[in-house]
Amino acid sequence: MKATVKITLKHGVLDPQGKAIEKSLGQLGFTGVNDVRQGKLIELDIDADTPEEAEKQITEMCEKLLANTVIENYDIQLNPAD
Amino acid sequence: MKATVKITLKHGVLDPQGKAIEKSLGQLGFTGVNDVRQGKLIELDIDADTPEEAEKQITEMCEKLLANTVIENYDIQLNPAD
Amino acid sequence: MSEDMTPSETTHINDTEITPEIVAEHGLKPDEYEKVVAHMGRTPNMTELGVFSVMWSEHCSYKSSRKWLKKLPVSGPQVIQGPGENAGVIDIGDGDAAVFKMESHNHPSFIEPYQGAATGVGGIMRDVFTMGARPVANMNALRFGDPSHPKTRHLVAGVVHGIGGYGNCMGVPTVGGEVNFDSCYNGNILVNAMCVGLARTDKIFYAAATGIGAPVVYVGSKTGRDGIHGATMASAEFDDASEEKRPTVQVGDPFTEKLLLEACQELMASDAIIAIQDMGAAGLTSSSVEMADKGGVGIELNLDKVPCRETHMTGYEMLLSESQERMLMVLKPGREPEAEAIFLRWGLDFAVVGTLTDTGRMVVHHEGRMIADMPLGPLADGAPEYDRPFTPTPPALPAPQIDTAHADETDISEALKTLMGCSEIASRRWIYEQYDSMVMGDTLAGPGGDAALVRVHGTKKALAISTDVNPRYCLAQPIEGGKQAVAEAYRNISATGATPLAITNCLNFGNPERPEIMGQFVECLEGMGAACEALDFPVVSGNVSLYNETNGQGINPTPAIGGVGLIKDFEKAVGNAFTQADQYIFVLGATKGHLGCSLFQRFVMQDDTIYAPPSVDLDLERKHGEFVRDMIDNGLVSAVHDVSDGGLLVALAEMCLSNHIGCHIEDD
Amino acid sequence: MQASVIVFPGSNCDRDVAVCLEAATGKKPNMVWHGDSDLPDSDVIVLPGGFSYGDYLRCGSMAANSPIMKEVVLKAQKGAAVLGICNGFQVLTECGLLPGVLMRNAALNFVCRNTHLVINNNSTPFTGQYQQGEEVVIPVAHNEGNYFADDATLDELAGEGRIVLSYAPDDNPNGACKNIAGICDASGRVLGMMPHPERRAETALGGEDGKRIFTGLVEALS
Repeated sequence: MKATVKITLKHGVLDPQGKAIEKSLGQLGFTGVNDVRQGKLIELDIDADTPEEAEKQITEMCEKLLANTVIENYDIQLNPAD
Repeated sequence: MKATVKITLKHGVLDPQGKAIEKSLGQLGFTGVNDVRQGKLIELDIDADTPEEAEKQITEMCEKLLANTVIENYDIQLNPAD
Repeated sequence: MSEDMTPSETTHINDTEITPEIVAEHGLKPDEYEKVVAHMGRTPNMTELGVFSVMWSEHCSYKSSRKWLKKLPVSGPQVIQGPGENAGVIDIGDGDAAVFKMESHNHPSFIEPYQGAATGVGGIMRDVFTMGARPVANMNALRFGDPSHPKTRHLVAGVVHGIGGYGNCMGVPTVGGEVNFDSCYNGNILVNAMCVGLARTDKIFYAAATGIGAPVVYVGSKTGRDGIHGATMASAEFDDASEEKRPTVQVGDPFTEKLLLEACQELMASDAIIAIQDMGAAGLTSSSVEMADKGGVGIELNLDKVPCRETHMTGYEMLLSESQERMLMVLKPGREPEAEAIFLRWGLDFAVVGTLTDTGRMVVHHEGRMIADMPLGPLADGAPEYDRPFTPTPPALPAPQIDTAHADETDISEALKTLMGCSEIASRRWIYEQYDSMVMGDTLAGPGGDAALVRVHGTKKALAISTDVNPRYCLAQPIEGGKQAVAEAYRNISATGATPLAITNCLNFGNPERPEIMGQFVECLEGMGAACEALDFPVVSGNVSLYNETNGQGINPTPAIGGVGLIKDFEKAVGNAFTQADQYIFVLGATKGHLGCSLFQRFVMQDDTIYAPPSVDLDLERKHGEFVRDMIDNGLVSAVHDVSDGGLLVALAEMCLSNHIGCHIEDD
Repeated sequence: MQASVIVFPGSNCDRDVAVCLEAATGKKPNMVWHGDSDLPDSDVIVLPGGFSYGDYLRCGSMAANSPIMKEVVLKAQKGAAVLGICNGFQVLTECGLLPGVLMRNAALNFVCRNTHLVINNNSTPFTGQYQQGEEVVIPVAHNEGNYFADDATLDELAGEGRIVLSYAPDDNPNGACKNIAGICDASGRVLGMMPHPERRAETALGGEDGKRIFTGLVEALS
């Protein structure tokens, strides 16, 4: 089963990458762009019988490794079809 | 208008990060996980009159800066509501 | 390789009919293809054609340059191994050896600057540690287009991040290099990476595979479709269509290479290895052909055993893939388990993929079918050796004398400000501070000096390393330009007090099929050879990169030289900055006010005409080098700086700036 | 004094720090592989600089989960001193021995240069041989040294004098909050610092300001 984990910085946490991207977009002439935030996207394939089982396992993966829960939120999306 | 850009490596392009994460998950006891791929997620707010205008501008941003079109694909999602 | 090549279940790639278009797409000229058929005694199948195309590519066979490379001096008492192996080896005393080479990754870096530069650094480090050496210093020589060209900023950022990203992660200090900007590189940047390693003279590993029946072992990362036709692309001219090329650029993984380095060093401590070679351009093909041919044996490969990262890879793709961080080894029979344990501990793939045979042929099996059977000799050395027509560069006009009688102080200070701010002299701190120049704790003099100084760990010895060339001199007068490049490396190393020992090089030129370009190559080599001879500074390794040309416009001839020297007691070494006030300043050598090809002419006089560069007196270079080294050895001087780009005034300014110590100059 | 150095796959400053420890203690430190689960008794455990696991995902994230780290946390709780340098500091924040996180440098570039630091607390086992408020020069070399923590944590660190080292105000190489270069835990026996003292412990390499971290440890723990 395919799954996608979106990892984004919590509100209020410093985002150097987002700030730098916003600045360079401005320099390239893209006005009217703000609140640029950069996060991580992790796609994986997991052997799990049911979506619930997959969700449980991936949640544990996020808590243990994929996300630094002090500063990051994570959101799990399952695509049980493929 | 809020928008999210998903940037992922093109099929077949080596993903050293994904490879290392997959191995580490294995060592943590998460068996049955494969094809781990890490990509980027860029969220931004753009002043544009219409979704089409926003899409056009963001596409240009991806071509010029946000994505390395030699080895990366990008996918733009607009949330016109907020 | 176009899409329709991937086989469906029924047809095998070898069933493809070989048409002139397919031969051309493989970069082989019709007459070259005839030679292949002659050597094979039959029409080659698709896989065999692919193998011949990479082995006979300009990059691997040096077919346009071999005839002239043979003329370079390659021997001397200090030389343990000259050109022909993965890297050159020189003796630095007490059973220590310095192992070094320079390699170009020009074309991949133009298409994808980060990965192109990163894999260039990764590849050159593998060339060094495959010889049994631990890499201790990296340098790079970069040439970009005009600063105002739209692509330059993006290319500079990508290349610098790539070099730093790979080198820093590997934990090998990047201790120096050079960066130039010139419009001739607008469509063809140059990324030359140099690596220096240290080994024991009794523990050098070579590529010659011997021992019929010995196992051929694949170690490192898995194989993917990266960089297929990278070898032929390396020498393919660029046209505007190159932007749409499938992502054939190889992607580097420095973390895996660090594991590969440590695993190889661990195995090399035992005597299990007969031969070893890194999989560089043309990957599995070039390593297996060269190892077997050098050992005078045959080789049989079973591609089913090759660890693959992608599915349904054809034998053709596996043989030509340039996936990074992979090595090929021949082990003593029976030592496989011991070796496998080491590589598994470091989390790396290990697979026996074949054996040595006595047939003198390369035989390849895949999915139960023999897909290639070729004679090794012609593959390794059968590429035609071209004696391409060349026209010497006509002598350049002498630079017109300028009216200096009325130059007053303001002209001089304004000229100095212009030069110090020009793209060729302005501080490179913003670049080299992105490289870790201090890791391994032996960097005595890092970026910014005439030559970098890296201590031989645990000893009083230190290696001096420098990269040099002035492409405009080579454009104006290739013979003098070639001499000057070697002489400048000799001067920069001597300026630290070290004795110059040997050089490597990256010979970056345009299209050799144009007589005037071939003329530049022949004459630059003539100049280099004369300087190497006169200065006892032989060539021990190197690389040739031709076809650096876009839409018919070639680059300036750029024979980049990488020099290595040794100082026996690093406490005596000096830098190029004034250290204290109240000392006298001497200029060694006559100042003749030569402005041809000078930065003064280019930036102050805004005149780009190619006038004759200053001529090089090799005997005088040698005398000055010996004199300066003696002065330093006797502790009589506190700072020495080579006078080169920008001339005397810039040299003095640079000596003042580092420690904020001024100087008073009188012109008698 | 017996020291141990933890070697992760991708660490590359382990030998450099071992050279300094041997010079200060007169004994070779134990070089402990990350995969081992037994860690010999040590007065100080050093997590060296480098790119553990290639710095992939987050610097130190995977190293923090390796078997040996459970042992390091246990030994720290039993009073062993722990020094995390650069990547080592990142590992200490990832495994919870130290608060906060090391983000990407503000200028998004790797930076390798000397920095001017101020010793704010000379009563830890690491900084005993420095003067309070002394300014020293120690090089940095990193891509993610931009220390961040929420305001409450920052106030706590400042209030308890746990911001052991900070960059001189005009010499912050990465944008770290409060110019933080190095912090310790509540006991003062676990120190994480981005600058590399092992690279400034020899006049031949430019100076000895970093040496007193190691000699200070010997004095405090022998």
